Amino acid sequence: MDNLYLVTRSTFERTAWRLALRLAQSGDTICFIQDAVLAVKGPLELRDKMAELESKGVDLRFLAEDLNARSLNASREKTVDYEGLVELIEKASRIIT
Amino acid sequence: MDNLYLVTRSTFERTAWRLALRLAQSGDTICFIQDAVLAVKGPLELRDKMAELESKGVDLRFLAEDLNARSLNASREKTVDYEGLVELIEKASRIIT
Amino acid sequence: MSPQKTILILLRSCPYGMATAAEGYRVIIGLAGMGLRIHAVLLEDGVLVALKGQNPSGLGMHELSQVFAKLTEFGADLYVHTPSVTERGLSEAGFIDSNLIDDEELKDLITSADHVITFN
Amino acid sequence: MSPQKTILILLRSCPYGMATAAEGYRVIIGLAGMGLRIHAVLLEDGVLVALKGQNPSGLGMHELSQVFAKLTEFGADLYVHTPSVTERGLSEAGFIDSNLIDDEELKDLITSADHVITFN
Amino acid sequence: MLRTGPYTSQNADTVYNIAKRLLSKGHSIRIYLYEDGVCNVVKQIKSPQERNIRDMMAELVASGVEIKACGTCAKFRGIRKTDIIEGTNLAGMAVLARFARDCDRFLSFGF
Amino acid sequence: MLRTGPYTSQNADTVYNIAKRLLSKGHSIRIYLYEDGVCNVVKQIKSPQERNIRDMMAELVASGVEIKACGTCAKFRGIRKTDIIEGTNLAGMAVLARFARDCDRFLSFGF
Repeated sequence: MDNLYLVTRSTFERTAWRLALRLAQSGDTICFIQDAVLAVKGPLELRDKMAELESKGVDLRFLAEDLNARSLNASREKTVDYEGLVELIEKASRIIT
Repeated sequence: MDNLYLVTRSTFERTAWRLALRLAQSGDTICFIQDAVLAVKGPLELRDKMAELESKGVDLRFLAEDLNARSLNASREKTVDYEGLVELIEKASRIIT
Repeated sequence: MSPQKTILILLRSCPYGMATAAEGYRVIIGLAGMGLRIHAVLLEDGVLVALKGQNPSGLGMHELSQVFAKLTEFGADLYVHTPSVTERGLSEAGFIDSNLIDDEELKDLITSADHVITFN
Repeated sequence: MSPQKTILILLRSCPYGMATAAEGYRVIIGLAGMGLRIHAVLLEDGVLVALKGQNPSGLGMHELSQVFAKLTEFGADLYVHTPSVTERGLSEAGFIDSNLIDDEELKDLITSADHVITFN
Repeated sequence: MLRTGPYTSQNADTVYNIAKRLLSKGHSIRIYLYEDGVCNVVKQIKSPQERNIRDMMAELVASGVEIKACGTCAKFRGIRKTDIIEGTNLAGMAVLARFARDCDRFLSFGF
Repeated sequence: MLRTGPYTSQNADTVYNIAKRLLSKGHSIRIYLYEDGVCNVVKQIKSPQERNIRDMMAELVASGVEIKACGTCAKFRGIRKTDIIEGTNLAGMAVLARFARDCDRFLSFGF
């Protein structure tokens, strides 16, 4: 894996997620943590872009502990727990928040 | 004047301005202060809505000291300094941030 | 003694990422306990506070939907802004008991309040 | 001693509303002064830092564009992300001297960096 | 009500600038410091070559502004009653309720 | 690098949770506290009925994590070197530079 993008703030209240989606390339991973796990719900523009990025080979992940806290869920294969997040950090060349 | 809406955060980085524009009615004032003075530059969706609100009788204002700090400017009649902001506060029935 | 005032509290933040929802709760019950009339509105990301099934044990934090569900016991009224719910692809069915309001009803709550306190 | 590392610093915030730009500056010159190779990129609202004519005296704060203009004296390279400039309806003409970069050049800067430090 | 701390956010400056103008027009002002807001009145703040937020708050107190800081918020941030400037106190929700009951306009500054 | 304070934001918790797992896999960890981040290691933090962020940071220190807090940021927030927990120190940019030079991965948590 090349770069790991960590998005932390609500995808509805902030626009910080746009940078990750703008820069991520094939081989990169975007992991949504904290309030950014709201990304499973949108906004619509984000959901469209997520589908597009996945087809280009960008991996999308959501932190399980933060999803559970907020009563949200993602498909099993896109969910990582803290152990999985730490593996993403180990594998990444660099981390961009 | 009825309600005074104060928007403080960047209109590009946050979406908090949407609430003020959604709720403001004829007679209300929306004043953009701090980083929210970026509203003079957009985003486009905000600029469209601002024009629409003005035609409905909502007053829009930008704080001079915060514009000057950031090298931005608004038309003279839409600019208020701290003295003007304090007058808006005095005249308002209630203030919503 | 001055007549009872009505305070509208707008809670606009997603729980847990910031302490805003938890700290807003303290103000709601604190002011309600002191005899002020409190209307608490969950809107924008704040509607997440009302979603049942939250489990923040993995974060070492306290669950919030259950404490908000008991707001009425403290004399505060709880409202959820339905447009915010819909915009987030959620359904009121999974929410704790509350009064559902739209934009017009929210405007009425604002107009009937003496003060508006925002937690964002 | 380990070979010189390259640090990419992304500054994403509007000046003055938060201390982020000013605090980012301290890290840029601090790390550059300690011999690290620093690429500092102003992007998103961070491009406002590079706008000439700022006058924060009414806020009691220090002007930032002039201190950022002197970054090269500390050995740091300054870049401005032009798509962010355009999106904000600004023009590079009013900006302090800097290297203008687009998305592809920004991606290259990321790839060539050992670490990325974000100020947002 | 001010919910953010010194320097990190411009809110404390905005509150100061508004309060000064309101004072000069004869209004009386109360400030309730909540969450990080309690950090604005910490005695030990030192700000070489910068505006001093503690002094700005002290100036408001000297002008008759009543400033109270949430005691619980202070505790969670390691601030004791001896750590805050003279003329201010730690206080609970009863004081915020009094402020809300007595005032004509209520402004809240958060994140 | 952690730029936010305790309780207000989840960042300190995220840092703690990631650090614990990295430690158990044998990694060595350094944390630089910047801006409000310095408030996470204030000795006097008391958090009845809540997780104690100071204790979480102390636990990391006891596990061998090197935690340094920006001295200038501390000064602007009224925090003295005697106010922070044992095993941590106030430090300048030279230490952040050493951390950045020595580490394999750098994570920054801000606003």
